[in-house]
This record gives sequence, C-alpha cells and structure tokens, in this order.
Amino acid sequence: MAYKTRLLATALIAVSSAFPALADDDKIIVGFATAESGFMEAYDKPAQDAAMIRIDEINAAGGLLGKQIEVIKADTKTDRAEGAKAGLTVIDGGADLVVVSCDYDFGSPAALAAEDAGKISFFLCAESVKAGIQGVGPHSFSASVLAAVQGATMAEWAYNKKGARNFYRLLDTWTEYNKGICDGFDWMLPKLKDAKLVGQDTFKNEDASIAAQISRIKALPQEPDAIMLCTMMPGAVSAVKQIRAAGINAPILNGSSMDGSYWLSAVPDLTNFYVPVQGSIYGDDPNPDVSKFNAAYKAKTGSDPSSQYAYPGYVMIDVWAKAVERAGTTDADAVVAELEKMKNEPTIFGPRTFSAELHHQNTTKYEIIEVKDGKPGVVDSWTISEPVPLEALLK
Amino acid sequence: MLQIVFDALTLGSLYALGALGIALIFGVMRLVNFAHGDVIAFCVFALLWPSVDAVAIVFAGNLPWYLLIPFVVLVGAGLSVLCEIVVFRRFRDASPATMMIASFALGFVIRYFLLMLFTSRPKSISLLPALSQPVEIFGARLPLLQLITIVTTLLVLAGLTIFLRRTRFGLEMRAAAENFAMARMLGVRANRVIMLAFALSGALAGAIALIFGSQTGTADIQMGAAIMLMAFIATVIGGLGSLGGAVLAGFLLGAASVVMQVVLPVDARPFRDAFVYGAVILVLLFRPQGLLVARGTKERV
Amino acid sequence: MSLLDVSDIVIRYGRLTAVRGVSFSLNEGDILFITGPNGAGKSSLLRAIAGVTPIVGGSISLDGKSLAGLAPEDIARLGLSMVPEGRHVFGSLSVEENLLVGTGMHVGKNGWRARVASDLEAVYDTFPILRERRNGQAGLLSGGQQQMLVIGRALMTNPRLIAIDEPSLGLAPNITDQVYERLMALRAQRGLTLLIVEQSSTRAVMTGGRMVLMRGGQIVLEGDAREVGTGDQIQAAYFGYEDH
Amino acid sequence: MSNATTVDTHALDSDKIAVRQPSRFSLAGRTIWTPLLLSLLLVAIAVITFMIGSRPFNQTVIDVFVRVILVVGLYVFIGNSGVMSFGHIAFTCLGAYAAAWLTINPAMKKISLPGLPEWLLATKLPYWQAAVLASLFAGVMALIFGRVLMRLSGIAASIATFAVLAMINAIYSNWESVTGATSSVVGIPIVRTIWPYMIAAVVAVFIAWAHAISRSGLALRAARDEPTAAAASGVDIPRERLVAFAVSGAIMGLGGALMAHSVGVVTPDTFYLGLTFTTLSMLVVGGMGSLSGGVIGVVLLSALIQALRWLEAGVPIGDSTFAIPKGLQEIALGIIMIVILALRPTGLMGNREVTLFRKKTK
Repeated sequence: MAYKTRLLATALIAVSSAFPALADDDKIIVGFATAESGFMEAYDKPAQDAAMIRIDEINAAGGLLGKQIEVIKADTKTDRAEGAKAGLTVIDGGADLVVVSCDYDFGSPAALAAEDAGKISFFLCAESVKAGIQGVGPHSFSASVLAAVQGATMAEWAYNKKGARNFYRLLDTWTEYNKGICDGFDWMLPKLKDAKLVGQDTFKNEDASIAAQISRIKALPQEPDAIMLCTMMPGAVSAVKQIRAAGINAPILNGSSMDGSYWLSAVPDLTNFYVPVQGSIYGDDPNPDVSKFNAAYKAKTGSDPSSQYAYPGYVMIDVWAKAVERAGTTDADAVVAELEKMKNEPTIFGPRTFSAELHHQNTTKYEIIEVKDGKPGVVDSWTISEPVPLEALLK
Repeated sequence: MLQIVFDALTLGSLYALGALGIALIFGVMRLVNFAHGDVIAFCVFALLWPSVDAVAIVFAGNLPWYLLIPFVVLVGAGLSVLCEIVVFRRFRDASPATMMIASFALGFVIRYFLLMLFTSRPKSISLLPALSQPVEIFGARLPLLQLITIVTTLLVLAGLTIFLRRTRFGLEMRAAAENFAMARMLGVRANRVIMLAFALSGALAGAIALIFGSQTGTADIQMGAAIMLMAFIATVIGGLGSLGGAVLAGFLLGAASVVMQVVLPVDARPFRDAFVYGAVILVLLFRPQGLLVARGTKERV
Repeated sequence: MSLLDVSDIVIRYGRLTAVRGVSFSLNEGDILFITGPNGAGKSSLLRAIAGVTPIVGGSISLDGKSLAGLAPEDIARLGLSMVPEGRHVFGSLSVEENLLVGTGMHVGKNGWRARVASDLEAVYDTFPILRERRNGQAGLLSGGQQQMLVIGRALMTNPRLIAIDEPSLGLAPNITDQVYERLMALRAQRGLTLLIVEQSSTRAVMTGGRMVLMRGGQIVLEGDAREVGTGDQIQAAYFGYEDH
Repeated sequence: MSNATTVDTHALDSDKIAVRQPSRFSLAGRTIWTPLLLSLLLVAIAVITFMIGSRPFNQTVIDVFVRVILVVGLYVFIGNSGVMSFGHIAFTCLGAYAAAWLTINPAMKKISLPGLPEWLLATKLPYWQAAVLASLFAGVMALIFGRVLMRLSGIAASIATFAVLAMINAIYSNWESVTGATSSVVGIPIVRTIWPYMIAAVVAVFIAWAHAISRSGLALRAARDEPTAAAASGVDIPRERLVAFAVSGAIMGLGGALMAHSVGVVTPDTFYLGLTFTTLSMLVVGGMGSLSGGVIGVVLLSALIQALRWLEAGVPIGDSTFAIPKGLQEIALGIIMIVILALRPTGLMGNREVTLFRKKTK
C-alpha cells in the first residue's frame, strides 16, 4: 500500500528520470534541480555536463568516502515555482548536495528549499552576491565568480594595459548580473588615478534599437578610450553590432557572459573587444589542464564548451568533494565548515576562497580574451589589486 | 537633432510595420493576433538549420539578398496563412476574448516548437552584413541599416497604400475591414480576403524579421514579443481598424521612446517605459477611440 | 417555376424563436412586401434568405437551387442582392468605390470591364447625385443619398432579386417617394424582382404588388397589397386582435 | 426585431430576473450551492494532497490554489464586466511586494531595501496579517487606478489596464531602494503547509460569489449583457465597474502575497506577461462568464499540465517507458487549449455555474 501511494505520488509530481531513492548509506546523492527545458537550459546544461565529468572522475577513482556518487535530477522548467518543486523533489530523493540553476533568480527557490531542509546548495554559475549566505543562507554557495569582479578586472586591466583614461559606461538594466558588472566597474574606477567617466547611459536588453544611446556616445567631444558594456545575451550582440555599425571603434569591455565564438558571426570582423574568462575554450589557455578538460568535455558531449560557463560546474563538484573528503562525512554543517576553511584552494580554473562571510569569489585570476578580426584568443591574465569589499557588493 | 529624428524614425519604423500587421488582421476579423510576434521570430529562425548547438548553422541565410528577401517574406506569409487555415478559421464566430486567447495559445505553440528545434540559446546570424557600414547624410553619420530601415518602411507603406487604393483586392479588403458582413453580402469572398490579410500581415512580419535580424544579428525566440507589444498598443491608440492610425501611432511611440531616452536624466532613464506607458494612458483617456477613428468600425470587444 | 421559394422556415436565437414556419414564393419580376410590427421576424427572415442568419428548419431555394449551407457571398453570386436595414455604406470609401465593391463577382467573365463600366453609367443615370459625388467620401452623404447609394451598389452586382430591408427608415417622405420611384423604374426596365420589408403597409398599398403581414414570427395575412392592405382586417392582424 | 442580433443567450438568464428585485435572501439561498460546491472541490484536493504527503506534490497543489485565487480575482472584474483586462497581475505584484515589505526580517530589510519608510523597516508581521494588509493595499491601489481607467470601455480599457501593468513593472524593476529593482527580494518567510492557501482560495471564491449577487454585481452583469438597457435603467456603469475592479484588485493582491510566501522570493518579472496570459487562459478556457468556469479552468488545466509533465518524464508501460520528447509538453498544452476553445468558444463551463439544482441555472 505504501509503495502504491508513493508510486502514485511520484507519478503525479512527475519527477524526472530518477525515482526517489531511499536514503541509502551505500552511496552519496547529488541532486540537480536545474533547468532541462526553457531558456535557462542553455546555461545550466553545459555546467551540469562539466559537473558530471568531475563526478565520473571521482567515481572512477573509487568514489567519495568510498561510496559511489549517484545523481538525481528534477527539471525547473526555467520557472521559479517549478524550481521550488524541483528542489523539494531532489531533497525527497535524498540528495546530500542540491545543485541549483545558474541564475540566482531561477535557482533561489530550490536553494531556499534546500536551506530549509538543512542541505548544502550550490548555484551552478550564479554571479550575484545573493547566491550564497546573503540571499539564501549559511549552507548556500556559488561555484562562479562575482560579476563585480569582472567589471573591476576589466576596468583595471584596460587602465594598465590599454592606457584607457576616459571611460564610458553603458548599462542594460535587465538583470542583476549586468548591474553587478557595472557596480564592480564603479568601485574600481575612483581607485585609478586620472581615470574618469565621460558619460553613461542605460538601455533595456529587449530594446529594438539603441540608436538614441549610440547618438549620445557620438555626441561626445571625443570617442572614449573604452566603453564598459554591462549587458548579456541576447541584447549584447545587438548592442555591439549597433555600436560598431555606427562607426564607434573604441575598445568594448564586457563581463564573462559574452565569452564564446558562437555569436561572432553576427558582427563580422569584430575587433577591439575584451572579455574576462576563468579558462579559455579556444585551446590556448596557459594552463594545460584546461585544454585537457576541454577534450574530456568534447568526448562527453560531442563538442567543445561553447563558453567559459561550463567550468564552474566542474569546480563545484571539485571543491565540494574535497570538503566532504576532509570532513569525512556529507553532513551539511561539517562540509560547510571545511568549505569555509578554503583559502586560495587551487582548482583547474583558478584559486577558490570561501569564508564565513562570503560563499562566493570576490577576487580571482582572470584570463583576458581579446577578439581581433573576428578571432578570439587569450592575450593576458589579470588579478585585481584588491578584492571587491562586501560593502561595494551590497550597496 | 537630425540624429534624433533618424533614431526616432528607425524605432518607429519597426513599430509601425508591426502595428500594420496587427491592424490588417484586426480589420477583417476583429482578432488581436498575439501570435504575430512569434511569426516574426519564426521568420528569423527559418534562415537557420535546426540544431541544438550554440553555433548557428546558417541555411537559407546564405542566400544572396535578392533571394533572401523574398524567401523570408514568403515564409512569413506562408506561416501566417497556415495559422489562419488551421486555427483561426475555426474561430470566426467566437468572441474577441476567445480569439485572443486562441492566438496566444498558437503563439505559445510556435515558440515552443522553435525552442524544441533550436533550444532557447539566442543564435547569432550575420544577415546582410553589407548594411552594417556607416554612411554620412546631411552631416549625420548613420549606420546604413538605419537608413535602409526607414526607406524600406516608407516603401512598404507606399506599396501597401497603392495596393489598397488601386487594386480590386485592396478595395475588397478596405470594404471588408469596415463592414465585413456587408461586404460578404456584396459577393466579397470572406475566406479569400481574410487569407490575403493574413498573408500581408505575415509578409510584414517577414520584413520586420529581416530588419530586426540584420540590426541585432541575433535570432532569439523571444525577439518578436517586445515589438508585438508596442505594435499592439500602437494599433489601439491609432484607432482600431484604421491602418493609417496604426502607422502614425507606431511612429509616435518610437519617437516618444527615443525622445524620453534623450531628455530624461540618467537616473530616470531606466523608468523610460513607465513614462511611455503613462503617455499611452493619457492618449487613451483623451481619445478612447484612437487617434484616427475608422468610420463605421463597431467595437465588439 | 418561381424564382425564390421559401418553405416553412424556422429561425431561433438561443431559446427565442424569431420565425416559426414561414413560407412564400416569388416569381421573376414580382414585387413582394413583407410588413408587420417591430419584432415580427421580418428582418430575421430577410437575413436568413441572404445567408447571414442560419435557419433551424425549412428550406430556401433560388431558381430551384437550394441555398442551404451557402455563405452570404455565394448567395450574392447566385443573383440575390441584399440591402440590409440601416444602409451600411462603407463610410471611408468613396462613392464610386462603394459601387465597385460588389462587382468582384464579374471579374474574369467575358468583357467584364466594359460591363462594369456600363453598369456604373446606368447607376449614375438612375441616381445622378451619385455621379456628382462619385469621388466624395460615402460617409459624408445624406441619408437619402446613402439609401440611393446602397441600392445602386446592390444593382452593380447585376442581381435577379433585390431584397431591401426598410428602405424608408429614417428618410423624409418626399425622399422615400424618390427612392420608390427609382425602384419601380428599375423593375420596369430590368425585370428586377423585389422583396421589400417595411413596417407599415402604406408603401405597399401605394406601390401595389403582393404583400404578406407577419406577426410573432408567422405570416398572419397575405394577398394583393391594395386588397388586404387597408381596412379593419389589416388593423386586426397588425395589432393581433384576433387569435390564430 | 431590430436588435435581433443582441437577443442572445443571456437575454433571460437569472441575473436579469434578479435585477428585477427578488428578495436578496432568496437569491443568496438559491446560488449558495455554487461557492459551496467549489469550496468542497478545493477542500477535497487539499485533503487528498495532505494524505499523499509528498512535498513536491504539496507544492504543486499550493500553486494550484494560488492560481485559483488569481483567476477568481480576474473573474470578479472580467467575468462580471465583460471587459478584458491585461493589467490585473499588476495588483498581484503590488500584493506580493507589500507582503515582502511586511514580513522580511527588519535587519535584512535595512540592508536590501533601505528606501522603505522607517516604520515599515521596523515592522515584522505574521504572514497572514501581512497577506490581509497586502490585499487591502492592492485593493486601494486598484481603486485609485480604477477611478481613472473605468471611464474607458472595450479594448481601450484593456490596453489601458495593460499600460498600468507595464508602468508598475517598469517602476518595480528599477526602484532600487524600495523594491530591489530586478533583483530578487529574499527573506520572505516560506509557508509550506497547504491549509492557508486552501482557506484563502475558499475565501476568494466566497468573496467573488458575494460580489456577484450584490446589487453592484447584478447591475454590472446586466450592463455587460445589455449595456443600453442597463444605462437606461439608471445603472452607473463606470461606478459598478470600479467596485468590481477594486474587489478583484484586492483578491489579486491576496494571491500575490501568498505567491510570495509559497516560493520565498519575489522579482518583478514574475508578475508580467507570462503570469498574465497563464491566468487569462485558465479563465477563458474554463469559461469567463462564470465563477465555476474560473475555478474549474484552473483545476483542469493544472491537472492537464501535470499529466503532460508526467508523460514527459516517462511512464512505465510493462518493461519499457513511454515518454514524450522534452518541450512537447508546452506544445501539446497549446494545442489542447486551442481545441477546447474551438469546440467550446465560451469555455468549458460557458456561462453556467455548478449547482445542485440544475433548473435554477441554464
């Protein structure tokens, strides 16, 4: 009877793939409450594939604490209410680690459900400071780097390496991520001697045309030395294309979300365009392990990563597994304590630090990708001179 | 100053073409077609080969322009007519609310169909790259595309006007838009006129797809939605059933948006849309029937 | 064989029955008035004949061909032109454009261009005011002019039968006289068959022809207009003094 | 006969007879079965869910109850007035944020929403008190907007309501210090038991019913079916519409507050076109002319969605699993909606209400 009821319940809730496994001492369960459909799928899938690579590696090497890692999944359908359900589903399935969607807004309902149940949650690649203690609770982490670090990195690098002094700031008010990049830029700019903001404007990602914003840049007495463009796909491509079509050739600085060559065909022969990345997908990363990972990724999915956003998934399982190993248990509080002890913990994709105040990266080493004549490649690497302080992040 | 005029005209052109596509169908069957935005998106995706990879596999997009343009326009017209035959024909006698929800459901189907074939990741395409060059005109430096957008829109408007004023089809459509039942009693074939309206509307969606696609360089399943909304509003404040009103209101909305972007201080600029929509409410309060009222149009919503 | 045969038709709106079992027939060149008080079902009857309102019982045939299931435009193409109540000119179209809307059915036939041009001339000859205003907006015409326009427009389809709903509604008596005068002249010239709905029988009596009187969705009186259209009998029938 | 076209199914329905003043009490007695039966349905769903005891399913049903509230809210205005509104989700947004303001821990509020007035920053209420206040706030805002908008009718009114939604969305998406702009507002206490949602849904159903049989509701429906006659007999249409607008705004606000507590985060884009169309579709598919239509539309469409998800996830048939491809669920949902509307243009329920005595309704 109990079995029947459970079967009925399972049928009704439509758990994807796995039937809820009973709490089983022989294995450790990682639950993915991520988007398998809807628009977040495009962002969650690569990171999740990367996470699976690390899980397979661990299992092949004998498992974690001598147990195999098993994976269960529930689809959030890129919907917040569904996200909460997906979170509850994997928790009911016995997940020791709840992995949630890449974006804070879409991942938080599941993360809050995990926090409620006293489980560790990890955002696949969210870059808002809220993806962690500040927006979920003490058991929540993000595997990526704060958006503000990206803006700050680009500002400082362009100042030092490109001699940029006159900056222009163009913000797409669509998401917190975009604002985060510009926040980091705003924090860094006053620290750069002689650097100044010659103008700023906003637009909306879905704007059919940003002609008015571009006219404002062109009305400046002289073209700025660099344009800090805080935006993301799909509007970003349109913005870059329109800026170049209007004959503005100043360097354009961006966040990591513009990494990838898949969109470059839209702006033929794009030049003077820069993005910070955690690792290069173009096969030219100074760290050979990155290229090795790329090969493993290709073997698993059939293609190279399309952007750097696959990498945090790998990092996530990597640091979590290390913490579990050190704690000797999957108990949430013990693992959190081990994670918070990590200071510049080396990973393939740069060092990671967690503390009792911040479960996110407020500084890291970034590779700088330059797009030149339509070809992207690593040109430099940069670490900001000081971490972005919590006050600047919470402003 | 001249720059602002051009910017306003560029944005207004897109809205005007969109509004026309909605007004044409509204005129003949009192249907507010919420699927219009998805038809626009479909036209852009028709250039790509279905694939779930991040990199777009360009298919028809590589055609030379003299084939590309008719291709996209025909795809739009074809899909639109298909919608009419398969779906809307069954809703001739339904209430406007029912038709509206049906059109929304249809748009939903088209959107998720695209999503299944192409995933949700926006795809980049280089459409008519030659147009991304700047040109000098009256001392203002403009992207060639901006100029072409405006000229195209004016040509489309002129062409449509001639079509409606000088041809028998046009005459029947105008009569049907004004009083559909009466036109039928005079032997005007309902199905043909409605199909023609859908074909024209779809062709306009194709035109928007081309302009928008070459402007943004992106194919995104959501891309039609923003234009569709503005176009819908333009259709209403222009005076439902009035094609001229729809075009006028489309340009006005474009102008309002650009002017607000220019005059508002930087802190208030994110609130631009709130001001634009506030203006829409004001216009509606003072001219509830729209700017240009089509005589004899009976409201049935 | 008669041109129009209406046999035992029933029309319902929801649970409300508007016409219950009406039959009549009309020969080529005939003139028939349908009269009766408001709500008698006259307009419904006319709309059913034109294919606008569906019938739930009975049959209608034109020239021996059943009209069941035909769309209004198909019926118009068979030669039945309907002039509904309230005139319905296409206000934003010009007068001439209004006249041309109904000529689509001739397109492609042998020599149709010349035919349309001569039809147009004929209408202008019948209603000279329309020629004067040919390029003006139809919505700006006076009521009488609009009535002439819709009749002219109906003629442009080259119909065998014209069905007119209340041609005198809202018109001054002398204008109505003019309209009727033209209609009678057309009937004489072209052998046109006329089906006219009017509330009162006055016109029918003045003009002559056959007349039926409807009340409560049924025909309560029929005969030659000049015979039955006057006197106590029609009074009683009109106001329903006697029970049927 | 001249208005034969407008003599349609509504011509003689019970509403009109009611307007001719029967006793209010007998009307209530005659129609009370509708809210009772609908509530019974909701209670039954809640009890079954409780007995199954699955947390994800519990969450699913909570969602259904929230939607019931929203769709009932829509019905109060759209159903009774016949005016399509694309803007009601604006009041859901107002309600959700108001609930957030009232329930978030003051310490957290000071950091994330520093622009709130001092007294609000210091307030922390239990969720049910907050929900009542949020609902009142949304109702008052609806009253204010309604005073301006209700002068309009037809599609102009529809667009104006949409403009209100777009305005509120633009403001809430950018007012950094008060709404947190586009970022999620967090720290809203999450309520995961099903009973408060069920109670709120039942309350919404009864409010809608009480409004429908009130003098104002009856007059409004008379005006919907025969505007000329109603205006001639002294019905002040804008005023009756305003009453319905405010009542429905308050119900939408209640729904918004509960929505906030069901997920624990609010963002402005939750309360925009997606939710607008989902709820409108449920109302129209159910039958926008009746309260039962709204409730049954939500329950049936939600069940359909769940069934399709279940198929998408795979159903074991014998030894093999049958599953429809990913993404097909939405396509199927759209097609099914179109088919339902094509077959039943006035929705599943048409203009009828569920009741025990079939004679009393048609």
